[in-house]
Amino acid sequence: MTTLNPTAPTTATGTRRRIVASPGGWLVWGAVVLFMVFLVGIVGSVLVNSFGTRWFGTWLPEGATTQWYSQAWTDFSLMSVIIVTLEVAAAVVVLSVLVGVPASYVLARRDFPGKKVVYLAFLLPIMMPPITYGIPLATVLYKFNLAGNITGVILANLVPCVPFVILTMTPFIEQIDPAIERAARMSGARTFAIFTRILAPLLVPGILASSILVLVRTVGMFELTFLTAGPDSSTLVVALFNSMNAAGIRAQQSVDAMAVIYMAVMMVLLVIALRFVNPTQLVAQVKEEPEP
Amino acid sequence: GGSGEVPQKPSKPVTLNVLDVAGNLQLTQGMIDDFVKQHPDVISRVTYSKAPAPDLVGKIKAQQGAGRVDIGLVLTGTDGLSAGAEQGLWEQILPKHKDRLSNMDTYQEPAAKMQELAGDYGVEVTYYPSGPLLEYMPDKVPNPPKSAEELLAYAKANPGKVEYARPANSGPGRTFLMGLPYVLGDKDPKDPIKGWDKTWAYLKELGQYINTYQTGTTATMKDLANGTVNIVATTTGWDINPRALGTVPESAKVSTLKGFHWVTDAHYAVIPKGASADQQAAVLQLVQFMLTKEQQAKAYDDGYFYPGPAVEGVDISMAPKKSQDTIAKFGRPEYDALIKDNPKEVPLDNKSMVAAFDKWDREIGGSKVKK
Amino acid sequence: MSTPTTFRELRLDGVGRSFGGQDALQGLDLTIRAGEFIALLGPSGCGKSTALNCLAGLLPLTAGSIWQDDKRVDTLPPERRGFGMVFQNYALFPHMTVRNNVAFGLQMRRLPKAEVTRRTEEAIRLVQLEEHVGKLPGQLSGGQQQRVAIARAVVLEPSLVLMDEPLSNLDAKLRLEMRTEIRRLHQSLGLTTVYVTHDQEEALSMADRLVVLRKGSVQQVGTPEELHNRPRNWHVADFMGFRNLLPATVAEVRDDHVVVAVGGLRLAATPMVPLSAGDEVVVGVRPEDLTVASGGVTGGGSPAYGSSTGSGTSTYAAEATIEARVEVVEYQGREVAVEARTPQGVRLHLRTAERLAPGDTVSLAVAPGALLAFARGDEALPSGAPVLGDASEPATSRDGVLATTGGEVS
Amino acid sequence: MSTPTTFRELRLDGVGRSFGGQDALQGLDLTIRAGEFIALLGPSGCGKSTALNCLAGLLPLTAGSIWQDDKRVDTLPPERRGFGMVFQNYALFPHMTVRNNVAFGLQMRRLPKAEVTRRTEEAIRLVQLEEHVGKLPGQLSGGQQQRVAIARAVVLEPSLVLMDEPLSNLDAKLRLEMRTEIRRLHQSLGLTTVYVTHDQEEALSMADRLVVLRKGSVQQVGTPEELHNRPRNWHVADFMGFRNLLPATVAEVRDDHVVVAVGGLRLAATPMVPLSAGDEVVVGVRPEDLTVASGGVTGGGSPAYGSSTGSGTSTYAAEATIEARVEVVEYQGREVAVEARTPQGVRLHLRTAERLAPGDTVSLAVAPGALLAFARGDEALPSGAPVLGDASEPATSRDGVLATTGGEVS
Amino acid sequence: MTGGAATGRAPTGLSLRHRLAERGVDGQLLLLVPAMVFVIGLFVYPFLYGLGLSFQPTKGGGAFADYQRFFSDAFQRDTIWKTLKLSIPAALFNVLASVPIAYRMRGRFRGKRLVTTLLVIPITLGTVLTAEGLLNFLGPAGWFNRTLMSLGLVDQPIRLINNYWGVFFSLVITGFPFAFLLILSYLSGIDPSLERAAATLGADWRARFRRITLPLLAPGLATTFCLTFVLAFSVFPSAILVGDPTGTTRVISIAAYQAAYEQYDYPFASAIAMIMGAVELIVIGVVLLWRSRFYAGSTGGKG
Ligand SMILES: Nc1ncnc2c1ncn2[C@@H]1O[C@H](COP(=O)(O)OP(=O)(O)OP(=O)(O)O)[C@@H](O)[C@H]1O
Ligand SMILES: Nc1ncnc2c1ncn2[C@@H]1O[C@H](COP(=O)(O)OP(=O)(O)OP(=O)(O)O)[C@@H](O)[C@H]1O
Ligand SMILES: NCCCCNCCCN
Ligand SMILES: [Mg+2]
Ligand SMILES: [Mg+2]
Repeated sequence: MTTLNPTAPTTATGTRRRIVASPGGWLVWGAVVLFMVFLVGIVGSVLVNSFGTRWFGTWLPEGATTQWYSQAWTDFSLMSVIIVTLEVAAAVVVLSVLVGVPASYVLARRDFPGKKVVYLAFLLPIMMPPITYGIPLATVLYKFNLAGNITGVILANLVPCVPFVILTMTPFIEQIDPAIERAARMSGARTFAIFTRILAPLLVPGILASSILVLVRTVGMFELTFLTAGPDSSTLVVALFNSMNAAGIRAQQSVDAMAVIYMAVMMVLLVIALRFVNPTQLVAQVKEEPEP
Repeated sequence: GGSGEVPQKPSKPVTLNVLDVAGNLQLTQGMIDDFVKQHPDVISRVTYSKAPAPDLVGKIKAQQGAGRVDIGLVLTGTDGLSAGAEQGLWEQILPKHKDRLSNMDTYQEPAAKMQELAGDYGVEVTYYPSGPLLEYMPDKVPNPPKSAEELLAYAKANPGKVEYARPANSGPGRTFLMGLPYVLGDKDPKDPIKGWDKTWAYLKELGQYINTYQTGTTATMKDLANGTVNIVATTTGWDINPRALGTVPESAKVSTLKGFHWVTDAHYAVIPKGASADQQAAVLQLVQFMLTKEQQAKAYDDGYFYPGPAVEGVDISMAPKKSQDTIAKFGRPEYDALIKDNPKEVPLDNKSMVAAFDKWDREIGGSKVKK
Repeated sequence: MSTPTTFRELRLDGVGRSFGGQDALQGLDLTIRAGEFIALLGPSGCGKSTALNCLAGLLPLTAGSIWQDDKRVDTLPPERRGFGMVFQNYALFPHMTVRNNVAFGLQMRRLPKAEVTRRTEEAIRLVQLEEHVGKLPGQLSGGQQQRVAIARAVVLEPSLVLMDEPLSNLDAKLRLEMRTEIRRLHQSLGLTTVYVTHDQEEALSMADRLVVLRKGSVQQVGTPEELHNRPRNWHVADFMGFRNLLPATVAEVRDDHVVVAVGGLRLAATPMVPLSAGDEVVVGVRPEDLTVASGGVTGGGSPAYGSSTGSGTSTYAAEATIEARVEVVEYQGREVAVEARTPQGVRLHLRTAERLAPGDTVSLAVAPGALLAFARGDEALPSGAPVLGDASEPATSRDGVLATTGGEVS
Repeated sequence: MSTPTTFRELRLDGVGRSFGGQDALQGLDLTIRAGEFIALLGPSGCGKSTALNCLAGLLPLTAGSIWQDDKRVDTLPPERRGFGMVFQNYALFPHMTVRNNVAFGLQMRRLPKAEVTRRTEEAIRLVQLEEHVGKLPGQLSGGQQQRVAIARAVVLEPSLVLMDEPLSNLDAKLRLEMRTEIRRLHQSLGLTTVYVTHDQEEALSMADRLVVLRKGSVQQVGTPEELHNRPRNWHVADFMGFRNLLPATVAEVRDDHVVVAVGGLRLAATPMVPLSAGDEVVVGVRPEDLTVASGGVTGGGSPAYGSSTGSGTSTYAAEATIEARVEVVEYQGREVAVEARTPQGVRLHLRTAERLAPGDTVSLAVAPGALLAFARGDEALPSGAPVLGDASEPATSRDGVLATTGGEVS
Repeated sequence: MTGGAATGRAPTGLSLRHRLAERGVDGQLLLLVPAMVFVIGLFVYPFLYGLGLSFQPTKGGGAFADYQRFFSDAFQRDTIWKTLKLSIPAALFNVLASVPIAYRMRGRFRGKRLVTTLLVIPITLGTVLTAEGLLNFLGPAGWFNRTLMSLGLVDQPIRLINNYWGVFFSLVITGFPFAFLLILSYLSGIDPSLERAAATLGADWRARFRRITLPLLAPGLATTFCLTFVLAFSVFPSAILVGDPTGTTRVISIAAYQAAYEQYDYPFASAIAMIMGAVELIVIGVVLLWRSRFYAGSTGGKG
């Protein structure tokens, strides 16, 4: 790709142009900056409030305190909740990628009778709101003694997440030249090796994108988690929703503190995800820079 | 299965999972912890979960459908109680175990009425007279409305400055709704469909000057605090507690409308069907314990359910020191008289309440949208 | 699976492949003996790559079967066949360095690390890419990529290696060197090789047997000599370098040759099929078999060209000369490629070391035995093929770029 | 932008491009006159594609500049230069049919629909893909894809057309036809063409001037004749088909030639640079310039080969014959390629129409003036290049595949 | 298909294999099994249960009574339009805004990682923080309105929350990073040499984008749109928290929620959810139909 190359400083004008310069470029970057300003405003105001004593119609709160955090921490025994959240998120991400990617491979590469039906079967769990199937799903899981603990939470979350991976990965795999797999087969690679040695590295940007989104969905999934969680297997979002929705009066700041904790956990997970899968891969491109 | 004979005492100490859908633990967790401390032979360990009331039903249903109920005690308001009862989720405690719950005889009079509402499924553990009250910022509203008419006039003069939350999602909202028929002198305050003509007409007119119906009391309190609105509907608990928490300025004041009746509220302990006999035995002992005067005093809390105790003769002086301090600072001396001098009514039964909410949603809440 | 399966012979039995109803390959029968070097040859789009892909197992057959000795293999997945392949478009692993691309197959066979390294290095040396081992395919030139593809396939020393135009992007010098290497590998490792090429010379020089395809069907299978000297039909001849192809009629059948009438001339031709007088045929002669009998005659004019109507002798050395005027001369180093036109408008292609210039008039002779006669068949002469200027000849005319003439029988 | 910008000349001024510090191309100075046909020639990886990409504007330069008459163009984006390009890897639009791929550029110029259709069809006819207009690139054979790439570039009739090995995947016949078409287009439209090829013959026959690159640097620029007859150094010679290259020492300097000592022989050679006695040189001769003086002598033995030490005459026709034994014979149709070895172990490559067989002994002569002498330079003879068997000669030995010998001066 | 001659030669079992091969049936399809097990085992049964429930109305009146009830009641029926009015513009906005930004961020440039990370950050916020933040920041007393007022741009706080726009903003904040991440990754899969080829054919960036990148991106765009649309369509917490849940943002999930959790009418709630699914399916169907008109396949290498 004609992009900035550190060794091409002199006349590489054709490339810089793409990053800024054109009016379109300014517009795009302007929009990005606006988005950022909103973001800072939104996150900042919650952050400030969560550390404020009381804040009525002024620029900043009257005083600062960390009591809301300590209160939330003990009220919802957040330590164990966070550990459960991390476990659930990791398990769901790994399992849904392991199960989903092979299926999307087949959907991307193969034409077979009944493909449309299979595709629909994968679409439905994403589309249907959890209230339609949440309760019977939890019932099934309880019946097999799989709910009321962390297993149930993981299994229930896989229901929308596996199809999610499939739907996002299918177009991604379609873009990859099948001749490369053929070459690998000719080198004696079985399907498994093709997945691990050839496809996986090429699919990294796609897998990373969809893992992050699965992670977000899982950490943010209230209904299915609530329905299948036992007293020791609730996740952060359940605590957060409860702090906000469950009856009782809680200080706004306390809810904000919970929300900040939630965000912090998510960010840590995001950072771990980017660490775990080589971080440069998120921005590195599958087909970057092939010289003609 | 829990349908067998319930022993006096569990054969061995049980682990009790408590699910709170009413915010009741804020008042009663101390009582439960005390019980466990004193009776380790009955309850060895407690876990607490909290959930929004509506989600409770699904959760219990799923567990009962699979025949594996792991929740031993549910703490709920009237809505969860009757919804669960309709769905057949609760173990019938009364009159079967009335003998083990002798402290129920000590309910104060209006609390006893609330217990009647519970039928045979729940045992009332806390009670408060609730509202309807109006809360306002004295610097913005020097002359608060004293009657329904004045309130309407104020709203008309200051459009967007009066607010109450969607009744289905808000205690103050629903108390305001259920209290209006008494204030306006409607035909049958217990029949929202046929007997509330004046109420509905009034709300419709008031609605013209209301910008948004928030889904939740917290949001209305915030609006009051940051000056978006000047007057919101409230209850005793929603008046004291948020000011104590600092989400509403201390200086806020409350007023009442001429001719108002309290519409009371309470929390109940219920046992889900399918809880084991041992668990039931433990819960019965626990609830009996919670209804002692000494424990009930803890219900004063930080004014969240002011006053809170369901039983007779529990004075603020019996409450923990922290409660006493908070009430001294944020409580209002005038409440004693208000509670004493105004009639107390039980809220609508669940069916009527749902019908009232539905009518409100369609005709009041949704009225701004053209059909 | 560390040692490749060996076999005595590989038999293709009516192998066919169609795409959406159109046959890209049909009824391919071929027996490949172990150690043989087979070249698949044919015009662009004739099904060479398709045949290779079918053999490799990358395209499911839509007809026929493939047998390795007595074992049916066309139902096996590619990785279980143990063949190696060089892809026409390389299909290198874009995320692996040259070294890892080459080592991949060895790693798949779980060979010891040291052996993987040794053999990888050897293969990379073979294709002269030592300097580039650490580069990604995207950082290589076209020819370098092609060499990686070759190294990746041969490093496995597979029982059968399939190569799809493996040298097409290399320069002549490197191509010669790689040819030698491939031959050497073929011989020293006893690799059975199926080699697709568009280059006749390459095919002739490397292969034990050639398979000429056309529109998905086999035209001829034979040794290089057979194909070069005795193409079975004019399509094969066309492809084997008979640039001068023209419709003719059999005038006479002699002992070991026929006399054909072509564009008003009578010429002696070697029949490639049994012919009888009156048959419509196509005759062909290579440019290099048209020799310049007399040096260039500078200056134009249109001299009547000599035409002796000799007969009766069974030898038919091209005694007659055909006069033609040079129109286009292309420099090709030692020789020039010449396009000349007879007074009747027949265009001829020839190659000669003589320094001709456009406008020169030359006398041409057909080398003895070099004119071959083929059955005409239904099809028009190929587009771009020589067309007789004579209006009486039924042939499609395309811009009149190419045309041919003949000499006459002595 | 409907008409392509025309220009009088295009000047490359010290153009260079490096990848991560390594120069893929350096100091390219070249002036291309309008209407000229330039061929870029050189071994794989020498920077041909890089040069083309720099010209097209697809790779930013890291040194130098490009001028179109007086306008600097190397700062313009590719779409503003109005050049056409055939990519080595085709880069066809995978989602467009053949027709749409070809029409794309015309549509970009907002030509009227009818004209787009007409010119598209014409271009498709030109590359003989009429039957495949509706297919997607993924459904085409390699050669068909390549032809689409050609059609897509030439349909625009751009002021400068850049072609990167456009014929590498076509068979000889089609390649010849396409060559003619490209020449024809070049002439009829007056297209200026820069053509990358690995095929010397193609370059010689098509181009007005050749540019030979090696390791990113220009070795020689000149007409086909100049390059063919007078390569400037042995690298160019090596690339231009002098397969027999061997180290030698200048023994004597004569009027128009030098006498070199090589492997114990004394031979007359044409100096390509000024030489004086004692200089270390490389001498080269093409396989086809080694002629077989006597027919094959069956049976072995190692006869002492004749070596006349004549002197004093200024003509040096190869009177001396070199005897050698045939080792490898490759069939190539009309001729065979032969590897032979002298008794001293010097290997020689030759081409001959004679039917030799391994084991035959032949007498070889060097065609007059065909032995060229070059400055040795620092570099070892290219890997794979001929190596003298004589141990006294300092040359890298690679498997001893190739070796050369010389005759002697009469 | 198998020609007559070949069929004659090969035993019938073989030709069946040939036919299956041409239709694409072979062992590789087994890769679908684990995913199918999940979907069938954990989704299909519960879903069918819910579907069955929707045909057993609490109040009687025939299998379709709850569906009739929904469509005959404007209060309920209108939720479809309200939801579509929110979700389609929001999903479109998220996808359309992501495309130019991602397009500009394809290549390598300094700071790309930072910008990407910043753009993706909102994904970590969660609906609650977003809602709280919007309320705090855009509320009448929030920093945004305070800034506008102290700059003298307005003299009354502008209402950006507790209405349609509040929900829309929240859908953008949570949906944009999601769409951006997906589109950036799809875009990165397209072979850049195609764009270069187009450039030499005289296509400026606009034409390159429209004719080359966009069509190749189409499958990814369709998927991204569908997923963001589905998320936006089932918008729930933010419709309540920052919207006007009794009025303009009374979306269909609120209707379902109220039926299930306030009126405890599970059959009616199921019916509403099924209608919800059907509406989504229609929209997705239209999008996929659009997608099927585009090329889907490899964008690499030769050809
Ligand atoms: N992106 C890159 N990074 C590093 N090296 C590169 C890159 N692109 C090309 N090169 C190197 O630059 C040199 C010249 O490459 P180029 O593609 O110009 O060769 P070429 O002459 O076209 O060869 P061929 O005939 O094999 O196509 C090669 O050695 C190649 O490995
Ligand atoms: N997937 C496909 N769909 C439709 N037609 C196809 C497909 N693949 C190949 N074809 C057609 O089948 C024929 C044979 O293709 P093949 O690739 O085998 O040719 P080839 O002999 O290798 O040609 P080349 O020398 O040009 O590479 C061609 O006409 C091609 O267009
Ligand atoms: N008030 C509790 C929030 C629970 C969310 N459930 C929403 C279900 C509708 N999709
Ligand atoms: Mg091919
Ligand atoms: Mg190249």
